[in-house]
Amino acid sequence: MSDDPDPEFESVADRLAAEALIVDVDGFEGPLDLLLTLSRTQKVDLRQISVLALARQYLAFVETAKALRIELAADYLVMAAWLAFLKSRLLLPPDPADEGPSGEDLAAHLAFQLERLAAMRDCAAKLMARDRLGRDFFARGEGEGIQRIRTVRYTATLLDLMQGYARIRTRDDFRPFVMDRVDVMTLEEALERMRGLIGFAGDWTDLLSYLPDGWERDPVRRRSATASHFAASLELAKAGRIHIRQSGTFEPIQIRARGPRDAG
Amino acid sequence: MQDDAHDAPEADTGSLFEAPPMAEQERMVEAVLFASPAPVTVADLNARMPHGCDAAAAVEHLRRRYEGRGVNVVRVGEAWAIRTAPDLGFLMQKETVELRKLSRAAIETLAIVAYHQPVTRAEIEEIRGVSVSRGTIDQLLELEWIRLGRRRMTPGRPVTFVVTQEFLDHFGLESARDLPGLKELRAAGLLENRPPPDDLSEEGAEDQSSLFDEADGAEDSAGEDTP
Amino acid sequence: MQDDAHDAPEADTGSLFEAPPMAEQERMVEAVLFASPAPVTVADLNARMPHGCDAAAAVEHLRRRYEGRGVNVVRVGEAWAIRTAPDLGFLMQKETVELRKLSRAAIETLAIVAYHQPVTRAEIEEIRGVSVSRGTIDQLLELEWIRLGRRRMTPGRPVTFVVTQEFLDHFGLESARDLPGLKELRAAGLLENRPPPDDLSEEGAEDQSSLFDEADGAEDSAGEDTP
Repeated sequence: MSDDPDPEFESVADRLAAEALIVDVDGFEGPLDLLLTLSRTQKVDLRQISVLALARQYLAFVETAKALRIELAADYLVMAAWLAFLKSRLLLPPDPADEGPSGEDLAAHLAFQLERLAAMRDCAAKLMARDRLGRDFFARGEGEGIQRIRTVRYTATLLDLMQGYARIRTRDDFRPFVMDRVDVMTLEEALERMRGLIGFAGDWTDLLSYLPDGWERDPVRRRSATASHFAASLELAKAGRIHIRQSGTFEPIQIRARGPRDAG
Repeated sequence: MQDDAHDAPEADTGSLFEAPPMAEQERMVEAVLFASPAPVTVADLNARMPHGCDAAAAVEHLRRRYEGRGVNVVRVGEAWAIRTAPDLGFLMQKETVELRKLSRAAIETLAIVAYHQPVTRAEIEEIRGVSVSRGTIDQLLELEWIRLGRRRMTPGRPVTFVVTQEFLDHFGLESARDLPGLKELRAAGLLENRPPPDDLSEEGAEDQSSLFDEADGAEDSAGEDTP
Repeated sequence: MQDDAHDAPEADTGSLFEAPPMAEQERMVEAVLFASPAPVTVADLNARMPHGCDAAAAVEHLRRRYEGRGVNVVRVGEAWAIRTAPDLGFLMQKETVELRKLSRAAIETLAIVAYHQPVTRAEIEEIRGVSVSRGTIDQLLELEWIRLGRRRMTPGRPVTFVVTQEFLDHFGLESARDLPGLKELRAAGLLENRPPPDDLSEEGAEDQSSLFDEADGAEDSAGEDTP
């Protein structure tokens, strides 16, 4: 093919241009892209392009690549084979026996593809050059604005805040948790009491006798005080301060201070 | 429109409660559009506003009110949004987000989806003359600029791609029909899916007529009948 | 104001370039307030706008323009923002992604910071009567409702906490001084319990007066002289 008389491709400048393209072969997005770039050298509207000349340019490109021992991807070679076929169709008189499409039809389709690709490329550039969101024009900056406003209005959070503050500031006036706990005796309180009392108890004594005055009659207070004293006596037994015993289920629980005589 | 009936309220016995006056409806639309970073559809506006409101009319009033102002009411597909006027972008260096650099393949693929939608992967490859890598499509899907449309009713039932509302919003387009140069391209026959002459399948020729008819409805009703 | 001089431009030889007309400055302020993720101060507006602009005047024009509209230009601390008109809050209901209810401990801690700022952790614990968990403080810091103030000039140099502009913004307050005092809370029936009749101490009253003296200076000159 290189011996084709090719007036469009004779000049040294064109050959140099082709070699420059070769060097940039990785920069092409496939054979169609390369063809589109080659077609620009014709300096005509894509509608008037000479597909035959383009086919020659492409084939010369592939030849140069071979001469420079540059590996071309398979689709470039497939395109080269197809263009060689197209070139022969365009150059030879049509064979009436051939059922396939004419060389002109094939050439027209290739021209259409190139024009369409060029158009899409042009559109892509126009698209990217448009005013763009986040660069030229902007959306509402405060994405959470809605949520914030709603939170204020519907969870009445400012009210919560004021109530919260009111609660704290008035707590000292009423000491509400002291009021709440008036009928509760804690383990710590019971333990504190029993530690002081246990030294006086040399013999077995009913645990219930340790309940403080005023806690024996009211059932609620009695229950709380009994529970805390029982828990406290277990603590003291664990600490080795007392002995604890019960003669049977539901029998009184008795405790006794542990003294030196228990050593054995 | 609701305010046409304001001097004959007795005649309007259809609804139990009077719809708010149009000026009030306009305020409501204004509040909602201002509060939402993303575009809001007319349907969504109507659903939020009191019964009997006409959000479409209120939006139109509002759009006119904001003409020439620092922010504008813009249409994005079937939805509406408030956006700063493009000529004031220079004030906004602080808000500017770094736009992700797209590869040439991605940019071209995006343009092809926008102008040819709904379009199959094979068609994208046919137009570009090169295979489309998985990564390119993934990147555009991830940006939410394209999404899957209906399957093509051809052998293999290939998926198609269409552009999204985010795409329209990002590029300041009211609809896919407002893409630059679309009319010229169509007139020049460059949006046709013309099959190569040696390809004797009937596939291509029949779907090109439906190209933009489908695309029109694609934004909001895409693919609900796709199994 | 810049536009007062519009009929005598020769007289204004001070600046090389004419400042944009006030209508244009108003557009600029509108766009910036809309697009900014947080309220913008007049100083910041002036810094962004072309030389010779008068942002304060433009904001004032804009504020008046939005009076009675669906959104208003409101002052938040030292800054300005566009906010939904309070009567239209009901439209925003559906926007809410997640409503997080603050724990009682967090609300009380926040209230103490708001009323007593700048306040140390030890003081918060003293006022609440219980210890304040690290998590509670962290949560409030993360919400950006409180932030660290200056260190107290006392042994150990403890950090203090003050409320942020986001806090004011969220609770719709112009300043922490807008928080109602104890008397007002009581008058509004927010104090469920009546104080015991024997508690006629002046404590409450004096407490309250000092309360707001403290709060006054808190925003910008937090706590350097408070032992």
